[in-house]
Amino acid sequence: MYPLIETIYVQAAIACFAIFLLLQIMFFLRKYWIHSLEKQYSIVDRINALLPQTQCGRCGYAGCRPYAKAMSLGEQVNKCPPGGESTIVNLSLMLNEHKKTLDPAHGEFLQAAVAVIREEECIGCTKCIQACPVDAILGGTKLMHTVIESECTACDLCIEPCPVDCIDLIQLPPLKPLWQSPGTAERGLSGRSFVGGGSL
Amino acid sequence: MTSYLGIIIGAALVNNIFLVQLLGVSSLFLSSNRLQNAIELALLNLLVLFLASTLNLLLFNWILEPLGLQFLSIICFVGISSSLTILILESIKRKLPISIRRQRLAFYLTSGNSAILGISLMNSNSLLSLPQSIAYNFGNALGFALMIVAFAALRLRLDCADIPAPFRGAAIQLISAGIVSMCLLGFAGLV
Amino acid sequence: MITSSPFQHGKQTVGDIMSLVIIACIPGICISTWHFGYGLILNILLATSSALAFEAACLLMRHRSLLALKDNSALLTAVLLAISIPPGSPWWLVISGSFVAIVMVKHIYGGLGQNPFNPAMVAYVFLLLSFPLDMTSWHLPIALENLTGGSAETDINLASLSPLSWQRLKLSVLAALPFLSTFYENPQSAIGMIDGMAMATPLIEYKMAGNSAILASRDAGQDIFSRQSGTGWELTNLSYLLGGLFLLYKRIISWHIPFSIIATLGVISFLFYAPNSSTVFGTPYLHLLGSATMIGAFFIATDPVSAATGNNAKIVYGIIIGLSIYSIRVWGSYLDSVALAVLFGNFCAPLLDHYFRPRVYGHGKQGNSGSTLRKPLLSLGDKIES
Amino acid sequence: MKLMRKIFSADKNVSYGRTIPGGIRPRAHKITSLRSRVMATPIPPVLIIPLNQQQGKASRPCVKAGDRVLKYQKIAEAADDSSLNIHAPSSGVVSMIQNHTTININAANQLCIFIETDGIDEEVPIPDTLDWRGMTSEQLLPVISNAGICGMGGAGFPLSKKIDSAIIPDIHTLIINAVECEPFITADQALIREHADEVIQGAQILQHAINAKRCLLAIESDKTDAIEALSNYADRDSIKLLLLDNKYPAGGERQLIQAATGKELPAGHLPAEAGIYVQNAGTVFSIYKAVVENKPCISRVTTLTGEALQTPKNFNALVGTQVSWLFDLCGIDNKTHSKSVAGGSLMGIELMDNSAPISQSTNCLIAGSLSEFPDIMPEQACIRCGYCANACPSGLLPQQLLAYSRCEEDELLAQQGLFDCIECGACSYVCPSSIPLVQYYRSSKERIISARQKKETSQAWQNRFQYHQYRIKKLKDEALSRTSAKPVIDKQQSADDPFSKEQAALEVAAAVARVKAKKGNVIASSAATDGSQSDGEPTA
Repeated sequence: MYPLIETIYVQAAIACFAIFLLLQIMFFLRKYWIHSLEKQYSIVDRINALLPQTQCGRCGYAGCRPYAKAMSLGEQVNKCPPGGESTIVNLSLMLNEHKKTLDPAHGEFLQAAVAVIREEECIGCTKCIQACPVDAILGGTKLMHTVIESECTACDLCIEPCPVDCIDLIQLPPLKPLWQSPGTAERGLSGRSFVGGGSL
Repeated sequence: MTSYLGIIIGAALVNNIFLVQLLGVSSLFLSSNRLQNAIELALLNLLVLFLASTLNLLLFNWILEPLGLQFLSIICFVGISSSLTILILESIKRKLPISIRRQRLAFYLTSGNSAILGISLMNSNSLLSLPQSIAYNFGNALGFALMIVAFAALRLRLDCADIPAPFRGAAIQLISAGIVSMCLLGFAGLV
Repeated sequence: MITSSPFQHGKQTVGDIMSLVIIACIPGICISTWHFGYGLILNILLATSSALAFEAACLLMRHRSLLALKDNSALLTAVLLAISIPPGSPWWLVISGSFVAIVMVKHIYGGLGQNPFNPAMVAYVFLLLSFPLDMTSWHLPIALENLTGGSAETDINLASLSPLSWQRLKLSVLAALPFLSTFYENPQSAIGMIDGMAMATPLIEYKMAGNSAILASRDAGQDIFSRQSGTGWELTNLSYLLGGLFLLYKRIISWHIPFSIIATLGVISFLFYAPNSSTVFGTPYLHLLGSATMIGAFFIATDPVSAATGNNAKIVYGIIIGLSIYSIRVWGSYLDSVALAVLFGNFCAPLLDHYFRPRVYGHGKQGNSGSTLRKPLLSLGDKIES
Repeated sequence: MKLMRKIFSADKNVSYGRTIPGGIRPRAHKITSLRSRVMATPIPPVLIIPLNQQQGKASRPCVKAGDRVLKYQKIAEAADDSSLNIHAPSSGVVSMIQNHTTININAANQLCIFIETDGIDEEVPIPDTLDWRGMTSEQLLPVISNAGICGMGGAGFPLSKKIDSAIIPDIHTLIINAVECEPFITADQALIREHADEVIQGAQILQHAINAKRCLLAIESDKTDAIEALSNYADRDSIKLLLLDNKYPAGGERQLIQAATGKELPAGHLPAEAGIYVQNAGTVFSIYKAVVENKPCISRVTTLTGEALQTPKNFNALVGTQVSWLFDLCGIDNKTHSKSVAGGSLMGIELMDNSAPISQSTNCLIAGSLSEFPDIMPEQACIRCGYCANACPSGLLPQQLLAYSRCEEDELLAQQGLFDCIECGACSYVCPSSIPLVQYYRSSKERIISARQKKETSQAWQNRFQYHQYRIKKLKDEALSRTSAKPVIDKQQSADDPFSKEQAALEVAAAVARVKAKKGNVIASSAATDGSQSDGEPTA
């Protein structure tokens, strides 16, 4: 009935055209796609909830939320030293990426710690107060400063600005659990190793 | 009425699109092992599969066949199913859970398409009447959705199992799928 | 590391449970041996020895302690597999079955307790699909048929030969290990009596020959205690029922699964049964006692590893299996439905576990009544004041 | 049970509890320690009194090392309503106050007051007895609270806190828990057998104090001697006996409520919120002593039992007596002794160090032989037999919890009701694979709770960070507007009061502004770009 169209070349041409049309549709929709992505607070929030919130800026971003936002747009998940390994695992599970080791450019895993000001040496310069991202340091000009221990995130940001180096980061003893699990199965992660998410 | 029921059960269980016809198998292994997410995904797939294959069916029956353009069916099916899938997914994207929002989305799209294409092609060759074919489509979509949910529950058990390293992941799931398809083979002849 | 309470423990171990189930199988095994000869015993011997060997090999390969052999689970799997394979099957059928059961279904999934499917039944279905002829030709093992070059022509009067006679033992050994026949002086004479080993279930005969055959045999006055082909199954089933009741009495299994399977099957076959119509579905009697229903309900479906857990889930699990047994038997094209139905039930079990959880104390209908009082506390669990 | 029904069938004051779902019937091991009467121990040479005997905060010591204390003298006072007043159990000299290992699992090594006794047992003058029937509950409750009593059932919930939560006016039922379903423990049974009237009076006092309409005394139906003692007691019109089937966790608070009323306590609620108040028989006895004799709680009835002891019996032991000293008193055979357990065999705590002192919540000490506490069998694979689910009194599926606990599926664990687990150990008891299920659950609970705490902390940090950003932005804006509008006046004003808060804030703001202007600080600039999301509203 349509001998011309039945030839393979014409079919291929039609196929190309169809694919072109399809791409057009996708590009058309992409506008909405990006638009919706920007408005998806919940993604950023949920990624943010996995971060340790030390606000230390070791990842290169100013605080945890900006890093979460960057991750939602494709940033690597292995840039958070204070979170420890569990943070990276959780992030890669949520974002469906391969499990990675910590990026050494951003430091090493840190133990729980707290900053302490050696009060006799403090000159009251307020530089650490300005540096503290969570307002955990008290004190006025020319007055001695002190760290509110319960609010300190051990972010390390106050140590550099101190002109007399009177702030120490004291490591807290690791919390030892009272009850130890007799055995833990190594997780199969069955669903994940097949395509590995990131490969797509 | 019984014939429709038979067609639906036959398509959903006996000739299950995943396990007996092996179409779109990969999305079986990709879905989350959280049942809640799996159910959302299953419903989504049910919708997409049913709508797209029915649209393809109507296209074939009302346009392609009268015009004698059957040889264009594959291209048309692919075009319709992918655009429809994209449309549906885009329209309900905001409501999707995060686990299936990111990269996986693309994969579902394609795997869904292979299932849709399979169903549509089978429809175009079948002897069923139009309403029967729609029932067949629904049965297939239902089977697809059921298997996603059941496999999510199964995978939850496998995730906690102490499986030897070489068999972890896809291997054990393929073995499980093989065993399940063996048992679904038992229903052969039912319809 | 602090060891947590309790410090007092019950005495029952996994090995005890498994061996009790095996003990409960014994009456059934005895009865069917009495009926059909030594084939079953040979099956069991072959299956258990090979299963234990496979289990030991797997444990060694996975660097696990061989003490795990003491839990008797491989033994039980092998016994159940041997019971379901037709007696008089060749050795390679039994051994490949136990290979599938132990290696491919049990250890690949991580060993005891991790397999979502019943090993014995997967092995059975595997054999059924791979060697359909061997697995369904209950009347005449193929190996022997090939040996005689066709059907058994020298048919000797079966009734004259007791199933437990020496002759039959020789025959069974020959059927299981066909290569032995090369040492046999006169295979022809031995093989003449093969038909006596038949053990096809009445349901299968029924399905193959239609209603008339079984009715005719019943009219001919063969009662259920007859040691003839096809009719000894009632007694065998009753003995498995006895074993199942023993397990219930010992509280090894709970009543939920067997009860719901048997009830579902009984009810549905009663509803569909139409004595005088041309479309025949089989009597409830035939469905319950004519095939492998009892062993399926009490021994196979109740395998705790692959069954649903939780009492509500167990009941639904049993109903699914009962429905599947009936529909495969009546409308499906496979003859033996219990294995397939149990596998289907196993496949549904994780889902059932999730949706039919028992109500937790203080939650649900009673718990909700006062829940507006206060946000649920995060408590470390109330200690017992005893 | 049948026999008991026959005996008490005509008795209006006896009712029968419902059988709880699940549960086990383990071997009781109770007969040996019930053969002899309850004895008061001699005064031990040294008393080590832990400052934290309960679930809560440690008390503050109010004596110093070297002080001489008299019996009943207050040596530590409650820090808040979750801690107790502690009184000296005997007269002597406080030798030191330092850390010592104790039985309390939450504070294994804690501050203790060491008293070297002088054997005189000199008492502080005791005020006259009170007429509790004439007192209102507002007058009675402080008396009870000040006596330093904590729940003697084993968990050690401080009584003052329990009573505080009980002053909700709609408490209708008081249940005295003398069920004692756990193996080995006979302290309450022995106490009731020999001091039935005191226990009953104590219950009446408590009932009077909390204005409960009815009072039930729950006891297992096979404890005939105790039931007889109770029924011999004439004045028990207000108190009904509740006989329970002897099944193991029937004495758990929630299970007891279920057995008594047929209703379940909603998850996450205290019994008091449901109008029910549960108190242990030993506690009630202490209340009697505190109110009628006006003596604070310094001792408790403790069962000493186990095959390694030659004369197992119940002692009225002083709080602070060392376990090893008590064991020696009963003639311990070190050859057969394999494991010491404080509490019953199903919920107790293994004692690593027998020098630990007993506390108010120590109801039982077991010097077990190898036949009583056999070595832990190696854990085998779970075959999902479901015996644990049948034994679980809370209706959980322990086998599922185990699987999720092993692969650390915390979300599913919480969803499946891990926090409804009462850790009774019935599942571990019946497990044919000898899996230490309770240990799995405890470690999972601990892990989940610490994860939640971590999350809360990080949430707090995040809020502070957001507030910090908000504050800096605001200050910057203000500083900018001020410097542009009237900078001179500002400076003059600020010079007036150099130490005011405002001044400090301003200087900080100025510094921040300077720094930003200079370097274009990374933090500030990206905070500004991110401002649209996080700076919207301060949350801290």
